Amino acid sequence: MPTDTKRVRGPEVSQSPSLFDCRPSVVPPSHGARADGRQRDQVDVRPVFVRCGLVSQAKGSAYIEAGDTKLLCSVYGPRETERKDETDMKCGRLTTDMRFAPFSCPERGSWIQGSQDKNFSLMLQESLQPALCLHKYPRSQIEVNVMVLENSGSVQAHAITCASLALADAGIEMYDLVLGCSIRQDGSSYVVDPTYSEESNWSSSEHQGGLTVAFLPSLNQVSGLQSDGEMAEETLTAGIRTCIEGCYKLYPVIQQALVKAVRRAQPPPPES
Amino acid sequence: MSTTGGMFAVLKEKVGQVLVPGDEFCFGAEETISLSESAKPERAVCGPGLRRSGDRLVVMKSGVLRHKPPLTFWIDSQQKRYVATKGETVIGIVTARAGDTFRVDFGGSELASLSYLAFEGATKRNRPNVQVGDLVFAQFLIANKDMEPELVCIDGSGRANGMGAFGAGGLLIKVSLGLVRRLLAPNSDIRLDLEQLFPCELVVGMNGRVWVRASSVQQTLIVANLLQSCDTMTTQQRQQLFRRVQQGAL
Amino acid sequence: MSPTRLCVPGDKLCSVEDCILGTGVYLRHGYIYSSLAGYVLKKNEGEQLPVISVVRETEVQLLPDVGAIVTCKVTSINSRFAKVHILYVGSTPLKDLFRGTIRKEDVRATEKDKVEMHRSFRPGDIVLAKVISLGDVQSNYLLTTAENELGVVVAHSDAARAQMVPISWCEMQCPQTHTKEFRKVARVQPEYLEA
Amino acid sequence: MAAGFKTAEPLEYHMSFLKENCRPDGRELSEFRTTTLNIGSISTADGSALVKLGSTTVICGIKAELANPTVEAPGKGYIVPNVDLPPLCSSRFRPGPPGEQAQASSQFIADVIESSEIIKPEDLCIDRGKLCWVLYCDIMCLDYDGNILDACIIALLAALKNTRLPKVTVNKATCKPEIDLKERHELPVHKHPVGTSFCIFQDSILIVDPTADEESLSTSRLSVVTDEEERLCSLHKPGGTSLSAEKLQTCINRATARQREIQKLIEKVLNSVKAAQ
Amino acid sequence: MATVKVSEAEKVYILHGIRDDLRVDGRSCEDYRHMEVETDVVSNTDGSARVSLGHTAVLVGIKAEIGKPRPLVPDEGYLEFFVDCSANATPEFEGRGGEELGIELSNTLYRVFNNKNSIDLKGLCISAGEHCWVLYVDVLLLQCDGNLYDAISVAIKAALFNTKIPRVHMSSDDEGGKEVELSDDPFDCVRLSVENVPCIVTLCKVGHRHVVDATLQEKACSVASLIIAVTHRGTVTCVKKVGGGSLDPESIFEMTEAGKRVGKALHAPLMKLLQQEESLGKKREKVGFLG
Amino acid sequence: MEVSAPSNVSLREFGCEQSLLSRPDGSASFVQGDTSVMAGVYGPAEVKVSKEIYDRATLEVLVQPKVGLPSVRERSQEQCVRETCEEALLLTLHPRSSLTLVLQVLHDDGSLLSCCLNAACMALMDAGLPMSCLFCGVTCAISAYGQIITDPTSAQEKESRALMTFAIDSKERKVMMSSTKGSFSVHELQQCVAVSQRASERIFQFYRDSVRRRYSKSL
Repeated sequence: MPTDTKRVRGPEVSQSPSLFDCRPSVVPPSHGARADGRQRDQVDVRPVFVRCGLVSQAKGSAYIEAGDTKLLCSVYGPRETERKDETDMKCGRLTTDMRFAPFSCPERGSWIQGSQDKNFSLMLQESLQPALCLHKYPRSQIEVNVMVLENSGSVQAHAITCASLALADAGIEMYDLVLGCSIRQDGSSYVVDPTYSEESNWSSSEHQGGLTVAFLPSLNQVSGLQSDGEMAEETLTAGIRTCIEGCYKLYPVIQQALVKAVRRAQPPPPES
Repeated sequence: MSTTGGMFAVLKEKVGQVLVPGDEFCFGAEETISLSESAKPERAVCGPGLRRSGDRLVVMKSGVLRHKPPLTFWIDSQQKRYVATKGETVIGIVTARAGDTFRVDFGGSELASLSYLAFEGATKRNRPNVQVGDLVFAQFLIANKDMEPELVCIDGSGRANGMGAFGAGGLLIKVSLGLVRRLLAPNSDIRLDLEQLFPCELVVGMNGRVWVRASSVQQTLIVANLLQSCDTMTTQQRQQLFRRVQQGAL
Repeated sequence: MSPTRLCVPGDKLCSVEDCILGTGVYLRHGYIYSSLAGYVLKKNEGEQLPVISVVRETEVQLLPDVGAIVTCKVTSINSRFAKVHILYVGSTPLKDLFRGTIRKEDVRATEKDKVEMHRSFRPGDIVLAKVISLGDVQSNYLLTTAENELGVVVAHSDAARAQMVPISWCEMQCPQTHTKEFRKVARVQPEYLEA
Repeated sequence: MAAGFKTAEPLEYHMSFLKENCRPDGRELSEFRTTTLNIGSISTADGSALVKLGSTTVICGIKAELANPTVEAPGKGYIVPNVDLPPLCSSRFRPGPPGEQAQASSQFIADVIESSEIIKPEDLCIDRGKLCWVLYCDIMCLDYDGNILDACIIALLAALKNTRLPKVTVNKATCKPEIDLKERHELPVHKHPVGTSFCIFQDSILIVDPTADEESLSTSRLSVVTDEEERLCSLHKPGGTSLSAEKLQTCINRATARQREIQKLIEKVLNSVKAAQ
Repeated sequence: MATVKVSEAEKVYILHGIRDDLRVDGRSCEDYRHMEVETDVVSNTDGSARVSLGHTAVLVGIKAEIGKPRPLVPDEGYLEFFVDCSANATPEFEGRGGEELGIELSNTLYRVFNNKNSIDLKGLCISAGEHCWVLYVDVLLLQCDGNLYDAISVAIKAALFNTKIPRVHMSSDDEGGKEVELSDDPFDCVRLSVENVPCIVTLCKVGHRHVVDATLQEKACSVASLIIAVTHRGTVTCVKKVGGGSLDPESIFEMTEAGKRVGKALHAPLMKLLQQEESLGKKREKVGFLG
Repeated sequence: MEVSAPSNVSLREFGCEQSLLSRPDGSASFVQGDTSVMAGVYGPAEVKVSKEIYDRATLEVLVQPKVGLPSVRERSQEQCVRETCEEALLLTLHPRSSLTLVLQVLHDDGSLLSCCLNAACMALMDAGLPMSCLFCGVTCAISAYGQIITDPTSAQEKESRALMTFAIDSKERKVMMSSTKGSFSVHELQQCVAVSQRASERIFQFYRDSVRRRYSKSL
């Protein structure tokens, strides 16, 4: 790897202390109650805390906290498109950038964006785009930046929710909000909105998998879908239904946060 | 602080001396200075390298202070990069055509434009025979910091007056801007020395580009090399060199 | 329906038979939905049906559109056109940079072939202009000042950097040195003065 | 009127306020914006702090890793500070590797750490010549409204005060470290450097804690870092308009007062965090 | 990704055809175009395959190299994917365009293989924590005519089938250190079990229906596609929505169901073909590199 | 410990040559003892659209270390040199153009930043760019015994407990740039500034002599 000359450099190699942990690592149980007390095989999402308009410099922004997962999203634009082509003349462009703070995961991450981050950014873009009225923004681009401050699982799903909130806060015209939800399939049981350790520690049984869905609640459309691991087709469809249900659980919280942000920004207009 | 009238005396005293940026001269109440050429006799004209700041005259380039009676002062500096000035003639290279103009590189910070119509006898139908890559000798019609410079190959009365595209042959060399000014000065000693050596055609652009053509390629090269070495030599050294060339020693 | 109803994008507002579409809303399968987070506003404008819109704190004119009056700053000029940065659309400031071009032929309405750019604009001038086209892939927004009300509104003199006073439709004067400079001066209308 | 003036002629707009000894946001020339502090909110970091200076928001997370010390300094660990200005925090920053400002800020923080001896690299040594700690101090701006240097130093200092390193023992038989992630100890913080930044307008008007707009319109910037013993740890003025000795003294006096305020604030927040646990 | 311009009239024509289960090239909605598979086409790799599907052509080469196992899974080897979008395939790949698609495709491949059963990763381990086999799967797009995912997955399965990994022995030297020794005999090698390697089926939503193996024209009429990686047993190892549109939940369920059906059916003939080709050995008729 | 300022400022032997490179529009080498820096200036030249400033020239400064690639440290030095030059140059006289200053470190034996500043000033002058004043760099080290050493060598820098570099302008001898290492008292700072101001007199005289030598041929 070429040396990074644009940052203060440390030693060539350093290792995470967790590799030398003298205590045996605790594998979360694959049955019974979950580590944080939530219920298995039920649409038991973590309560979320959301807030709009925290970034003063951005056109719109949102912060979401679900358990220990913390994300911040800011929206800039519409601004002049940097690379222009024919389609930009009629339709705006949506760009997304999702990054992890180096201290956001149990293992320290690099400053340099890996291909994994690009994967997250791409799914974010494909999940948000169907909800945006991009034809209203010719010749311009709308930029969505997501920063993961702490990764305690289901970051992709929460990033989608957070970004759609920030877009609405920015006053970008949208057909609908976009909500995200993840589940983790573990053998015959599943957990909704998994934590980091539930995502990374697999018990040895067959049929393990993860699924993330982005959903437009008012239009009843799935704008993003991604899974990995192994799942029977029936499990997968059941999982999609569960995720949609999870999104509906989130919906009132997000609506209220947005309504609150509008009210805070401005008193109601006089009745005409 | 110098006394009234003494200010110009101080300035005149410094003529021929080397000044550096930040050196200042204070004006008295009666002394005025004009930035325009059309100065009244009692007003001082502020030439290149000098700038007026309130009641002071400030040096902004290093070089030798020069004076031309009655009251024109400027700094003679050995600068390599040319900055376009209205009315000056330069040698440029045509780099592109854009619409009905040529884009001309004259060694400044941006390309100058040169209209198809700014050649002697050119009309919308009768376009001048100038190709990309050709050299042109042209004059600045517009040159100020706010605008893209514009060149023309005609004078005020529509005549070429020596300007236009160069024909084949000849050699373009680059010399310092200081040398160019010495070459163009009336009764330039370098020019006189060269004339004595052998006959040659010399076109001098204010932008430090000189076009040379002598009777043979060999002679052209000798003239070019002599000119380029003039920059770093004293008068005696130069005369000595020219003598040796004349004697066929080089 | 309460007059101060709030909505978020995707909220179903009413049937298309009840209202006419205003701003911040869209039509889908015969119903009007909100496309913004804001207040729902119904206005009766003498028509049979009220106009329904969703409004936010700022006018959502986010982009310069054809026909819009924009305030811009001249950044560079050459003999064919002036380049500008668009600062305002109407009276709404733009947060991001948009570039525009005023071509020589769009400077004024009469004697178009006699226009000289440096006698019309200088870098740093604040100019009122109208958008005539969004331009194509290569070009920027195309603007015009070929109306009496359009042109330079604020300019600083070359000599003293003082703000100049318009003295005719084509000249401005420095209050300190009294030197005159040429500009395509706008006849300022009160409604744009605040910009 | 005001909004129009602000965008079209921003410098004139600011000067019209400064001439009246006040600023567009209502502050006096020597007044800081409200400073708020949140310590230890990131559980994945070994120490963390979030600082808000008006709208400017900066987060610092500290991660400790193990490495071999260098041959030249066998008894020292590493402190690796980096400042990131992601496109998230302002439209002035583009995606990609850090720009000049981020790089210069990183170097400035590195210099402050070294000059102030906030942490002694010797304290990070575990086994001389064999094993030491690397403290990665990653500082990220989340909302850029000027004066990030001051915010970065506060975030760094508070995060270091919050840092708990796990217990390490080197197994004599295998020569491999054994770590107990549950048993942690505090890091000795020797000094409490605090920065105070100024901007100079039109050669003479001095303002403290500039916003992003003020920074970009000013003719010079100056940062003074002092510790609790009133010693200067940095006098950083990267050029711009020159400054007289008297003005410089004014800046230093303001900086020492600020240091006391911030040290108190950090202690207060740390105590409330401890009380909550 | 490579795109074509389709006029409104063409769109309507294609849409109506698909509604009636009749596509422009005569196929029905769940039919593939003509597919050709050829293995062992590149000599300096440990396994290779070339697949063409309509005018889409991909080449996959696999190199097995000895590396260090990942710290978190010391007893397993691993796979690395790299997709090269050659500018030959379509001019749009020139510059950054190809790079972005390449990252997208390889990221998807990682997801498809991110499970315990596709490849026996434990079998790739040589000595736990020290040495393991790393399979570098290099995909080269030769020509783009739609449906890249399906063609790539078939080519990878074929190339893995064709891969021969040299047998290794662990020997200890005098000082107790361990060394890896490769077998000298070029025929002494291990083969991989590809039984559980999934194939990708891309379902393209056109109008109210979906089609398998869409051409570029059909793709231009669609707002979104679903890719589904299915094993021979019908287990799904990855689903992903691609494209800028959205899908309603019911059609997703229809599409996954169809994907499973089509994907499952793909495996048996493919395996048969591969085994047939293998049995021919050196005698088989070479079609040629770009045949 | 109280610092003691030397009664007369001692600087190492200085050397400077202007116009020694043919490609740049202005160049200079500056030598302070064994520390030596080569500076080249390009411009006013065409500016990239993204970097264009409508009412002034864009200045870029690049510091190239003796070996290896420039790192974060060089970026910080570049910022200090650039903002100092921007103040001295009359950039509004060349709007929408670019100026590039390249500083190549030839050898570092202490006081590197001040040598960079001095080389930069001589090169800008050589390029004939309009300037409102000159500037010079002075480095002061406070030794472990509390002595102020001007223009220290690398060895002296290493032993020092504080190190300060200032850029001083030629008009009023005020501080344009300041960059420090180590901790010090306010009094020590004042002493160092005073010493640097005195040192600057000698450096500006040296500048003047060097320029005079350069123009000796055309006098």
